[in-house]
Amino acid sequence: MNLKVKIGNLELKNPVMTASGTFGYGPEFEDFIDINRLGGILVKGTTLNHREGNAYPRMAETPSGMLNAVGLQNKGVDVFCKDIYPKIKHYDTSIWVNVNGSTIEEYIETAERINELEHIPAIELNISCPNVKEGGMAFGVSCPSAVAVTNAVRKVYKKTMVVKLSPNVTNIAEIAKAVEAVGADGVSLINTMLAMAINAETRRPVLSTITGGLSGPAVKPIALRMVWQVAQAVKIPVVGMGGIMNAADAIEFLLAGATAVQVGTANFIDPTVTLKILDGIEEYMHRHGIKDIYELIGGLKLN
Amino acid sequence: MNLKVKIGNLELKNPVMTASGTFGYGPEFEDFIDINRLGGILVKGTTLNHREGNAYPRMAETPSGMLNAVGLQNKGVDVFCKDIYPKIKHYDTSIWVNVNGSTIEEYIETAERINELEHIPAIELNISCPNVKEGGMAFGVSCPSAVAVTNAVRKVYKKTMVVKLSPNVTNIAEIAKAVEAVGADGVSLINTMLAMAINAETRRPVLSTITGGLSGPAVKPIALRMVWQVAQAVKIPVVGMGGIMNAADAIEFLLAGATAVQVGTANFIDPTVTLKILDGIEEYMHRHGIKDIYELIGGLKLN
Amino acid sequence: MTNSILPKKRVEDLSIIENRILNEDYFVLEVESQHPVENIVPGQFVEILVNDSKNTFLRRPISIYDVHPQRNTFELLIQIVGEGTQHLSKLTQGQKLDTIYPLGLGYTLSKAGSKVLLVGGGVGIAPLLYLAKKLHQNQVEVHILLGGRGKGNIIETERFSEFGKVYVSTNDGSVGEKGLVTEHSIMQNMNFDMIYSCGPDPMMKAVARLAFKSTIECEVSLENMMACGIGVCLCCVTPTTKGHQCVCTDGPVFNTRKLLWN
Amino acid sequence: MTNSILPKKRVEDLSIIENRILNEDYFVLEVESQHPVENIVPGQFVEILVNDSKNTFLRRPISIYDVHPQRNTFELLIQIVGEGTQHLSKLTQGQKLDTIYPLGLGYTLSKAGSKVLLVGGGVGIAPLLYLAKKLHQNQVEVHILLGGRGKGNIIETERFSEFGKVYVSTNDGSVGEKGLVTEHSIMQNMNFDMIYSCGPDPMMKAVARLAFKSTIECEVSLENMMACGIGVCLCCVTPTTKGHQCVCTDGPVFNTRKLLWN
Ligand SMILES: Cc1cc2nc3c(=O)[nH]c(=O)nc-3n(C[C@H](O)[C@H](O)[C@H](O)COP(=O)(O)OP(=O)(O)OC[C@H]3O[C@@H](n4cnc5c(N)ncnc54)[C@H](O)[C@@H]3O)c2cc1C
Ligand SMILES: Cc1cc2nc3c(=O)[nH]c(=O)nc-3n(C[C@H](O)[C@H](O)[C@H](O)COP(=O)(O)OP(=O)(O)OC[C@H]3O[C@@H](n4cnc5c(N)ncnc54)[C@H](O)[C@@H]3O)c2cc1C
Ligand SMILES: Cc1cc2nc3c(=O)[nH]c(=O)nc-3n(C[C@H](O)[C@H](O)[C@H](O)COP(=O)(O)O)c2cc1C
Ligand SMILES: Cc1cc2nc3c(=O)[nH]c(=O)nc-3n(C[C@H](O)[C@H](O)[C@H](O)COP(=O)(O)O)c2cc1C
Ligand code: FES
Ligand code: FES
Repeated sequence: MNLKVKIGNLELKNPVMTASGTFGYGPEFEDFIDINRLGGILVKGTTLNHREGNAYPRMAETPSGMLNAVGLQNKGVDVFCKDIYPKIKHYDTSIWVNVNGSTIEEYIETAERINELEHIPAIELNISCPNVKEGGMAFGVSCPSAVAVTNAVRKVYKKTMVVKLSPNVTNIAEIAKAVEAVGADGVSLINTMLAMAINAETRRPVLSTITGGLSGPAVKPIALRMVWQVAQAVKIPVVGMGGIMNAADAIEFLLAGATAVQVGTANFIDPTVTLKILDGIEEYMHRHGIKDIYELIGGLKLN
Repeated sequence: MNLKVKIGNLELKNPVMTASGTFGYGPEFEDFIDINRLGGILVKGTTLNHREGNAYPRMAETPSGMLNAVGLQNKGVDVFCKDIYPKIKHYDTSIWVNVNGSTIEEYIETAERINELEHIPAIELNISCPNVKEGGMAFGVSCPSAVAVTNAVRKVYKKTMVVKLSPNVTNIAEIAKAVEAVGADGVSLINTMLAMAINAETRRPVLSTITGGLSGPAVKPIALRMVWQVAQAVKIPVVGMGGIMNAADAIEFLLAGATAVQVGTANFIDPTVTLKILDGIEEYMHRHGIKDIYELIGGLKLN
Repeated sequence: MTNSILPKKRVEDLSIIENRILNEDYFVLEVESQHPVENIVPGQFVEILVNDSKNTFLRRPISIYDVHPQRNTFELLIQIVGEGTQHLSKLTQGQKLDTIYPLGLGYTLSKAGSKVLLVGGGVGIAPLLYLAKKLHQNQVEVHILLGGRGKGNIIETERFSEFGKVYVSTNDGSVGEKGLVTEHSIMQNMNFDMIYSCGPDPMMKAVARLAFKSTIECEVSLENMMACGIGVCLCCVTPTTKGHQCVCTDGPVFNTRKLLWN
Repeated sequence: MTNSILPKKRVEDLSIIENRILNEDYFVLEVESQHPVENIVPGQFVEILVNDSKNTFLRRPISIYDVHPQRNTFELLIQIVGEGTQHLSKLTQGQKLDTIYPLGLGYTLSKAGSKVLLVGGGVGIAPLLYLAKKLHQNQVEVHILLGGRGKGNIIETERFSEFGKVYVSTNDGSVGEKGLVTEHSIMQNMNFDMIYSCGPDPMMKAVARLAFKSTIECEVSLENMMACGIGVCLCCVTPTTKGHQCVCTDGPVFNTRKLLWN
């Protein structure tokens, strides 16, 4: 049974990855699972400089989902390279860094540093974070700005580069095509959806930032539609995510055209969920007599 | 205690309305509630000509929500005027017709017919239906086309005209401002979100139309954010909806800036829910010593 | 299909009187109402809210299996197929069932003296018991053919035999005649005035074809994905000679002449 | 705060041994583990998945109330405040509790011979019982002040009195001294080597201020909105002298010198 998938020049041992910002750097899950079984892990969103992130409260529970307004809290790319990378570089899985910036220059500089790390074969260029005042989602909601960042980072980053798209747009396929045209090796989607929670009793927003990003099963039907639309529109691989909680969900994304999937919020509910999803995909393939995962990818049957 | 709200020249006895396509024409609920207590009802989306709608299956259950792909099944405006209107015109509530079209001409003609009905004080111009091949959402996802329909219908429709906006856009506030500029008396939002469901076992889309519209509590945080953004951007009243299941949800929309709310999918779960919401709002106002509903509208407290 | 004045629809927290487990797949809930149930028509159904279940958002439609006006209760025969029915199977006496009922149009009752056949497949037998009872009360000669994949799917035959002659067929022949219901010997001699059916679509279509050939009227009860159950969402449509109709309010019982089944 | 090697975190379906209802607001669940529990540190907590509840998507963090290594169980003291805790209150012996544990850093245990004060408010007394037990085992002189709004919020005093001297204060004076915990007579003579606290934020801040004035070390256990409980979502942060730290992994117990309180 073949579970291997290719994204750019990169081969993943299977299509099950973790989503950035929901898996820390990996060590946090060592008590729960064998990380080396994963297809890949995305480390927490990384910026050029240290960021404290937004003020508390940063989280709200919503029907079948949650809002977050973390705001890319991280210690900056140098601390990542110096202190964190050495602790995770031995993992026998594909470790991608989720790269962020307030300006194109910051994206470039961060990507350049990551480019030097031998055991990081790919970056995910995050042009879709809804929780920062500057940069972030602003880059991801129009073609010209998405192209500008992608193009600039493509010039300095030599390995596999996947661009993470924002769902908060009228036409996500158009933006996917635009970044494909300037050298993205793949696109990943969806990031969180801009949303809001209010406490009726206190008459205040629940989050310190008023709005935040919605994730979890609530967004799955929207994510699946977007992955389907984008997969029709581009030739590069699509990495699908948004509300994946179990193997059936993951298979739905594969059928819609995703070459790999990322599991995000589900890690909070069950830190062992990624391996259950991997096992579930294998069991499904076995049950349906599927020899190669590529039979599932884009395998949606239409009459 | 004042519960009356104004939209255009129209006064509603309270801010609790029903959402189009989820309440039939009203008589379907006579066994369950006293319709005359409602602030208003929106009848099923109406077109110039009879429409059979999309093929079965048209529905999928999703986490905290549902997809529909009804596709504006209705008997056409003439049957509405001749057969349905006489049965509902006596209701002591504000009856609005949700007007749809594949072309601007169809919108105009439909609105002209409705304009003649004495007991219909308002229309909701639906430029956001995601479930029809022509027209529908296509009008609602760009400013020029939204302006074109609104402008054209404004010329022939003399009573209160509210434009129903699509959430499937990058910047909903911009579209709200555009239709405000050409004479909309209010905007209502959100219509359903374009989404998709796949049956992993059969490897087929669940809906005959592949994609459909997501509604229910799953979309509430997104709807609330959009109502908040639009209420900041326009001076005309905003009618808020999307996943309202109870009085607390409705109050959240009022706080975010909605002058009235519409209850949709919740009617399927509990056909008496609208009156529970109305009672709940009154109870809340009593408990918080609020004399006028306008103290709640846009009353979100920010530090 | 019936045109008699239908009882008022209501939302009510019904009390569970009993949960009778038939086997690992089927159970019968008997629920008590605060309102008269005697006007419920065979073929009508209820919409149940499954509380305390994470993944059931919409209500679940279930046929009314039998009605007991004396103790003001009715029964529901349910097959466990997913999370909703799984949760319902765990309910116990004294718990409440949040229910909208009675919904839909039921079967047309044949006249006294006529001879009819009821064909049920799997859990599709559910709406047929109360129908058999009412027909029997009306002096109709009732024949009942119950089909299923195997022995485990043939349930409640004793209940049916109170109201008519019961025949059984299973795909694997583990009980009754072996084969499809349409291959059963009773179907070879079609001297009925009316056929009523409920079960999987292919079965009902085959039964309808046989009925059509013998120019016997045939009513079937359809199962569609429903969101509201009260005719307002327009999700549960089926194509008919009059265009799309709602299974929940124009049905679930349809005369097969009206359906676009060949 | 403790630096001892922490037990491994795990996800486990724990068996409920007992659900002891204290009154309409509080209950104690005792759960049995398949793995050794003796290394759990006072102040650590668990994350519980509330099954069969429509509106609880995330797990619920609950402190570990007491640990019984002999029978390999631990207890949770829970206050009913919303849908999640409401559902948990209905669990019964033999049911399972899907739990991630043990989580977070616990309290620093004082040295033998020292004299300490534990101040708990409301359900904030939860992490203090196991702390009192461990301190008592370590030959520490333990004084425990339990505060609450009224009589109904003062619970489990007998359990605490096994491990130290118990004082009570209530806002309405219905039991113990009347007033805030910081107004209690024991707080007027601050001859303690260490103060441990858990309860509502304003209470802990007031306690911390008193401790600070008397230059006594003070550790508090914070309650923040948590999504993951394992340090990866970065939602549960609190501002500290070292910037934003996670309550779930850098705490929940913090030395108040580290917190940016006053
Ligand atoms: C008018 C009507 C009367 C019915 N009467 C009965 C009855 O008396 N006894 C009984 O056991 N069942 C009856 N059903 C079917 C019953 O509604 C479904 O089995 C039930 O909704 C499944 O819920 P679940 O949560 O257990 O399964 P889910 O997890 O929702 O689904 C499990 C499987 O069942 C299918 N399913 C779900 N809902 C429906 C539906 N509405 N119609 C058809 N298939 C569905 C799904 O596609 C899926 O394959 C009736 C359906 C209708 C429309
Ligand atoms: C480290 C830690 C340890 C805790 N230990 C205990 C304990 O031992 N016993 C106990 O009864 N409770 C404890 N809590 C609080 C407990 O987690 C919440 O009361 C519970 O999550 C509420 O769930 P619910 O579904 O019943 O209420 P919800 O319906 O979710 O909320 C009801 C109310 O509680 C508030 N709330 C919800 N979650 C939290 C939270 N994580 N922190 C603070 N307030 C919250 C909400 O804002 C709301 O006002 C602890 C919290 C933390 C962070
Ligand atoms: C708490 C939290 C933090 C996140 N941080 C990041 C981030 O740093 N970078 C990023 O690209 N996406 C981030 N995301 C988005 C996820 O990677 C993912 O796109 C999204 O949550 C949808 O997937 P899910 O529904 O499976 O969680 C974050 C999501 C959550 C819930
Ligand atoms: C079954 C169904 C049919 C609908 N039909 C219409 C329609 O005809 N016209 C329209 O403007 N909106 C229609 N809607 C959208 C609703 O009016 C509403 O905008 C949306 O469902 C969000 O609200 P809710 O989450 O409360 O349902 C329909 C929604 C559903 C679920
Ligand atoms: S289920 Fe809504 S119309 Fe039939
Ligand atoms: S709750 Fe996720 S980091 Fe603390």
